[in-house]
Amino acid sequence: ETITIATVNNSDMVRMQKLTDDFTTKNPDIQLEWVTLEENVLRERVTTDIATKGGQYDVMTIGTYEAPIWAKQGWLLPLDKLGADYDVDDILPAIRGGLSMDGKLFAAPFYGESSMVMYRKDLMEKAGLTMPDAPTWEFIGEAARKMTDRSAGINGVCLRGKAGWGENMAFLTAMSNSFGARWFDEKWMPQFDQPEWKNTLDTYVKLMNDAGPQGASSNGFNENLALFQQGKCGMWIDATVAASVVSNPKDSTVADKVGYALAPDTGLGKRGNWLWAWSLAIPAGTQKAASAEKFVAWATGKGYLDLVAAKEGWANVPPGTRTSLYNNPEYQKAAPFAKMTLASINSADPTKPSVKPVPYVGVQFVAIPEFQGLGTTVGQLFSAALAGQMSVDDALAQAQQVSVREMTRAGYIK
Amino acid sequence: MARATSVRRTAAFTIAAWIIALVIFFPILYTIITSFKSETEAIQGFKLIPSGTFESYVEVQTQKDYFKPFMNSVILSVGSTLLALLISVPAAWSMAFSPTKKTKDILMWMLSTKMMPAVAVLVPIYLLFRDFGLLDSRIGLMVMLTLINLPIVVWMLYTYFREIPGEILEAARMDGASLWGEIVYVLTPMAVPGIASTMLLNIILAWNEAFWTIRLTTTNAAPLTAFIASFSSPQGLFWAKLSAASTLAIAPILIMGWFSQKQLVRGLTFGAVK
Amino acid sequence: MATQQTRTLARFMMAPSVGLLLIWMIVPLAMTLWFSFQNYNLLNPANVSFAGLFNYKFFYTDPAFFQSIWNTLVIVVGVLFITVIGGIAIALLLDQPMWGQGIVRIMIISPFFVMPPVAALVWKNMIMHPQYGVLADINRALGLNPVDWFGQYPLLSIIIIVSWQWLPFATLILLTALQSLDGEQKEAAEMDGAGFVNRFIYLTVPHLARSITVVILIQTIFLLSIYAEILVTTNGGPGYASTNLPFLIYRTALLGYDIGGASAGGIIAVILANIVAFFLMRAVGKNLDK
Amino acid sequence: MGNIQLKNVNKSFGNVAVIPRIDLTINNGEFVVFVGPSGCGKSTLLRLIAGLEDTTSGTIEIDGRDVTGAAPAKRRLAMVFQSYALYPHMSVYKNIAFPLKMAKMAPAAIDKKVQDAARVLNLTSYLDRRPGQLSGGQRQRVAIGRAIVREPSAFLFDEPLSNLDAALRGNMRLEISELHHQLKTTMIYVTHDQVEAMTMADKIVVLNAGNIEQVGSPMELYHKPDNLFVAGFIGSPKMNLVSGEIAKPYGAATIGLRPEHLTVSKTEGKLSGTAGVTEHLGSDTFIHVRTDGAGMITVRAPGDTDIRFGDKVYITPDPSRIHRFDEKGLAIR
Amino acid sequence: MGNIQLKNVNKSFGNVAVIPRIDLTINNGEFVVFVGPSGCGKSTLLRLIAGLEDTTSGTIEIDGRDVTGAAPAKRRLAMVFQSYALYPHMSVYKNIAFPLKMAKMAPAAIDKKVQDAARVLNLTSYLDRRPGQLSGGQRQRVAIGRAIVREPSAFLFDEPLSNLDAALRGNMRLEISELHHQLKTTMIYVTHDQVEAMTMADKIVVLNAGNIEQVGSPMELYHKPDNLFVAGFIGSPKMNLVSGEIAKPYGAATIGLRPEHLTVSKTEGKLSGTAGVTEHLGSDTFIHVRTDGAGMITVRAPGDTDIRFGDKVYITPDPSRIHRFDEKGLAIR
Ligand SMILES: Nc1ncnc2c1ncn2[C@@H]1O[C@H](COP(=O)(O)OP(=O)(O)OP(=O)(O)O)[C@@H](O)[C@H]1O
Ligand SMILES: Nc1ncnc2c1ncn2[C@@H]1O[C@H](COP(=O)(O)OP(=O)(O)OP(=O)(O)O)[C@@H](O)[C@H]1O
Ligand SMILES: [Mg+2]
Ligand SMILES: [Mg+2]
Repeated sequence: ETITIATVNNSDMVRMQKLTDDFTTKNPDIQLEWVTLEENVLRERVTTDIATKGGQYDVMTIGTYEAPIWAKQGWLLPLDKLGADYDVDDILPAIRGGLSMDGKLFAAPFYGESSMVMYRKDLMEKAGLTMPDAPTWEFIGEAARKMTDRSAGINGVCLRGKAGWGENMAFLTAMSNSFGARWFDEKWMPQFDQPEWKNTLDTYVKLMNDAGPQGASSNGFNENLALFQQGKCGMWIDATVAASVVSNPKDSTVADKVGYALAPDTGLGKRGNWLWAWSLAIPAGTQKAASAEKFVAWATGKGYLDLVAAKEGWANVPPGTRTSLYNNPEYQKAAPFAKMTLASINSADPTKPSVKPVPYVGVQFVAIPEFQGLGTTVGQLFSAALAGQMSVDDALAQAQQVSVREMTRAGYIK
Repeated sequence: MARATSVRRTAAFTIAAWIIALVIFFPILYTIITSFKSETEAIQGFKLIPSGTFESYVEVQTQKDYFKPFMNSVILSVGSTLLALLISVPAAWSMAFSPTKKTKDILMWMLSTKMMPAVAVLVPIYLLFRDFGLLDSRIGLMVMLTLINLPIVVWMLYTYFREIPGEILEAARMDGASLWGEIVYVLTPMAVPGIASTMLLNIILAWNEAFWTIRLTTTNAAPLTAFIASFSSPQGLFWAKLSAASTLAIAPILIMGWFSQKQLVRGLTFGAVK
Repeated sequence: MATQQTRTLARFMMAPSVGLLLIWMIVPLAMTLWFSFQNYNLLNPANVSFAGLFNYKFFYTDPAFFQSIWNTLVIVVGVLFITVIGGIAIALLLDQPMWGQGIVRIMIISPFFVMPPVAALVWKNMIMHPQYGVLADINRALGLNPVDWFGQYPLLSIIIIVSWQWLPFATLILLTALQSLDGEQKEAAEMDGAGFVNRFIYLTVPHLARSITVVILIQTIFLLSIYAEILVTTNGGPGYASTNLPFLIYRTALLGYDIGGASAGGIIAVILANIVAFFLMRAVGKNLDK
Repeated sequence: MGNIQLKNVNKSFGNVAVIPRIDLTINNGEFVVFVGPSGCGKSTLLRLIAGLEDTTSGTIEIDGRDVTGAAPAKRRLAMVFQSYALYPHMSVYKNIAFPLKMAKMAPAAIDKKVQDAARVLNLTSYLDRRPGQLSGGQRQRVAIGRAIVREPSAFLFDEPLSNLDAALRGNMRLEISELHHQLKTTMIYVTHDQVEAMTMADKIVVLNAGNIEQVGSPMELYHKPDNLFVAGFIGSPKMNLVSGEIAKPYGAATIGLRPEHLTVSKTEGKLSGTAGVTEHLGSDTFIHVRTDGAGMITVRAPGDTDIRFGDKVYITPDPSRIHRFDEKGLAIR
Repeated sequence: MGNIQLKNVNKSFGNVAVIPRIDLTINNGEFVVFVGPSGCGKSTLLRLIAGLEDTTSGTIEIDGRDVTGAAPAKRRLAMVFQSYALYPHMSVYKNIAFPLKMAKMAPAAIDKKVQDAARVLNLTSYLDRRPGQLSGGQRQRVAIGRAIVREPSAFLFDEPLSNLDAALRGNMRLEISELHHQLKTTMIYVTHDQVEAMTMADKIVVLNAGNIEQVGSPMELYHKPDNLFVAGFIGSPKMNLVSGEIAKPYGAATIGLRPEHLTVSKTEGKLSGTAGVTEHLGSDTFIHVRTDGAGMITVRAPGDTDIRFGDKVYITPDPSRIHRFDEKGLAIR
């Protein structure tokens, strides 16, 4: 029996593909077919397929955004036969919460991430500052401006600017949480006309103008990663998984100079970090559920972590899913960022992302079908504010307008 | 114009042309250069001489098999092209040799079938493919690519056929050739340069079609466009790998194009030859 | 060439292409039309209902709508302008005697062989990026500030990338047309005392009219549906500065999964394309008859 | 066999009647030449016979069989096109073999026929070449070879020699005549060349605006043109046509005088005039004389004439060879 | 003025010397015709003079000025191309006006010149048409019109009439001769047509493989060909060349007998033979006689000859018009 698996093309997933011999020797009657695509295309591809019941895949890689929506539609099979040794309770509670509905797990996390501050210890020292473990936005702003030395090609801070719900809006939504802002109030009324959002966006735009890299409005995760690795950023607030790359001397010119801190806050009780997990789920339409579930159990189980550790070293183990991993001293030794990663993940709560109450689930997104389109539109507006083609006020006003329009149409606003 | 032009003139043109050609070719050249760099080298600013490592290629191959999507690309582009030729040669034949007042309108209408943005019909098409069991099938995709490129093929063949003297076809008719004999033994072989260049153009278009080939396939029918889609923007450094993958994806068509460059130039006249 | 028999046969021979294209046009068009009157979100398939003209109204009132149409046209006109003018210039150059003509020609047509998403990625990351793009390196070497292409000139950047992809097509067609220009006509003009510029204006341009028309018609059809390049580079931003109609539809269809709205957008795009084609045919169509 | 009959044939393009109404009988074995000014419908007529165009009305019979609606391939005719219409992608051998292949003849039989034809046409050593590698005259012969292998009931030639230069044209003319003597097959030949029409035809059909002006042997047409049109069209240089006072005494509205039937003298003659341009061909001299009262008249004088531009000259026609026409342009006999 | 001198001109394409070495003087006002077999270098020579090709070595002078390196536009020559090379997208008016416009002449002056030229060439009613809407002869005249408005110091014509049919060709021949009489400008004219060469030229240059075989007036070439090549090339039908035993008594290796200088009889004559194909032109009859001992000989007989295919005939040459050549093919005088 051949099962078809749709995966995203990041390094952990790719590594898994290389290690499947382990699975196929244990399950000689199951063959694996891989469809590897980049994130956006993958999402489009699997969503079309599952929504039209195309039945092309037996296992799909989905994120914490899709999981609750799809589960609610009944498109996913509950994962209740993962085996005795799977140890569901070992999964980090924040992650598990985002992937479950009514207490049933609908997607098994392959790796999880939050966001945090990665910074250059040498530059921080040069600026005469010390990074606290839990910095405030105020500190970040001050540090960034002090570190900036444009003639030497050093930007104080690199942040996402490229329009897109998973690009700048992931970052800005998480950031806004720490400023006390929210996307919607309890009646699904958009909140871009509130001072919290203005505060968020003002801070962001000013900071980037003063201390950000040129062309920031088209920088996404990858562009910033490259900048940071070349030593062009003093600080970078982004996904925790990046830590393993920037600290790897093979890939990074600054590997030995990177320090980590929690994402900043403003003292309101929420930090500006997100929560994401790439997870494996089984579409309800598959004919090969049993084999698929076997595979999911193998890929997300504890045994897989040991397998990677044995073959590629502890530093390459997919992070962010299991408590046991963070308790493993070998892992702690191999991954200096482990502690900070765990703290970041634990500090995010998808069900209560912001200071004020919200009607939705999701830290850096809103888990409703309309969010991708709306998020991207708002992202376009905010990137215009960053590029200086629009004022912050205009961007917010227009964002409010399109959000109201969209939510009214979708029937949230009665 | 067989006048010997002065060496200086030729030199000036040569220099100008080379500069322009290099500028235009530079992005491709740089991609190829980058594919021979290591990942860190790739992001370290402008550097024309790579360290000459093949590690990206090795990594690309271990990450994803190149051969199968390559074969799919070949099958899809060549297959859809042959299919398109099969149905458009007769059509172009009748438009070129038996034109009516409506011929121009039909040509324009054919082109207009390409006006619907692909994204708008993804779901309808996906539903159709699902219902006919064509998802991830080479046949389905081949038919699709055929239909997408058919208007262009008809246009090119039509303009090309118009340059063939009708008398030769009449001669065949007088010689007792049936319609089939006329097309197979006379028209097609005579139009070989035009058909060849149409084929080339169509193969290029089919090879590069990156919307449907990704959305309607999973594994069996996935061509190189899908191969490329698995290397663009993953998390982590990917420039060199992407360059290597891109080089692999465009190399076959580039090499084919280079070898057939003369054909392309000769055939793509669109009826401009007297 | 015109007995009743051959005419009948001719209709018969055209049937497969016309028939297939008709099906290929009508079936998706009909489905799209049908969906455009439905409230249909792909992620909420339970709630499908008749929407009347609401989808059209919603699409039409999108804040980005008018700008997207404008951008669509700007991209089409901009790319056509660059590729036709550039194509003529390069074709003229390539038509001159030179050393290594074959290699030069190969290099110039190469961009046509590159898949659009790859081309966009390469341009975005390796050429135009203000930090590590080659253009930025050049700027810095000249002591200038690197240009933030996608932030400051998003539409222009996209036009440049798309033009780069289509320039070879225009060049190829115009070059072949140029080579078919009667040598004796050129010589006659030369003997009549026409210099290079006059020969170009009075002889070359009129001769190229037909090929230019073909370039314009075919490219327009392709350019009206450009979106992959935008998706990869600017994602339609900043603001709506680089959102064109296909991108707007993409956002509706594949991000919002609003099939009804996207269908309405598709129908609007078809109408717009037809309007453009109509004016194009009136403006340049007569060149085809020559 | 090759008996071709056109009955009441009419051909219109749209509402232009290119051929208003034609009746014509061509007998088996005849060499018939169609002549007429450009655009008069010669090619159209040939194509109607070949079946490449439909008749608008009327019937065409070949050997008594009505073929009006039959496809070209069914008529057993062979055609040599003005442009030769050789298949450029096939060798000479394949070109000649093509109609036989279409007739599904056995390869051995095909080979024999092609070799025979090649021998007759002196093409044996070129069989492997492509048409593009042949000279004009050789191409011409290939086109003829392709026509003769089929043993058709009639050949149709549409200005087959018009693309050749003078020397080659002379040779080919002889070859085709020779061929007709050998095969004795009906041939219909379109030309606008005087010499070809006169030397090759058994019967010339003079067409004008889609109508037949006269049908007859070359000498009939030369000596007894039915009307002014034929008189002016047959013969080179053209017959001089004089009307008015000078024609009256002959009881005609117009008289026709062929240049070769006029004698010119510096001293005396019927008509006086001044020599205009004199064209020396060596063998002959054509003198264009501006006569007093009869307009320009061309005279053919011997090659060694001593008349020069501007000389006062006198012209005398051969009285037995004066052609007379009435007001309607019809010959008075 | 239009004095053209070629000194020591050599032209090679690659290492093929198309024109090995030529010296030629063309005087002001002369009408010079280049003739020679296809591929002998006529067009090349014309294009060298026009400046459309570079000489490999040697100099070209026009009116004493060395123009070897000058651009075509600087030579004040006008050329009529074999293909006419009209500008297809311009009206007749614009075609003719083009050289004047290029010379930045005032519009009023241009108009006058174009109208004048159109009147001369009978093109007035076609001025608004495009070349594609004209007949062959009209196109030809436009090409000539475009050449004459410039008042060049010399005209170059490259086979200007080769695309026309016989009738039109005859008319145009006269028109060009007429034009030369009027303008008295130097004209250089390439043709492969006997009649054109003989009737139009003041001076004929016979070329063979890039070499000049003979230069002279038409009558000189006709009556006194320098060698076998010229003898065979000038005259139509071709001179009969007989070598061997029959030539001996005349003290020559080869003798040349023009068809028009032979008389044929059924009863008696110098050479006996059998009549082969006879070509009746009305005005003349060409009889191809298979002689006993002298091969095929063509004879021109009157139009009303009674000799038929297969008759036994006798041929007698005019003794005063026998051309004699030595072993090298040079004329014996
Ligand atoms: N397909 C057509 N449609 C309309 N008119 C046509 C068509 N074919 C020919 N004609 C017209 O019919 C007339 C006769 O044409 P045809 O070709 O038979 O002349 P022709 O005698 O062969 O002349 P030529 O000596 O120039 O070849 C011409 O006036 C031509 O314009
Ligand atoms: N550009 C060229 N390159 C090489 N050879 C050439 C070129 N142009 C002409 N020739 C050769 O030079 C010779 C003379 O050519 P040219 O055109 O002058 O002949 P021509 O006397 O005009 O013949 P025709 O009567 O057929 O027009 C020919 O053998 C031809 O093949
Ligand atoms: Mg004709
Ligand atoms: Mg020539």
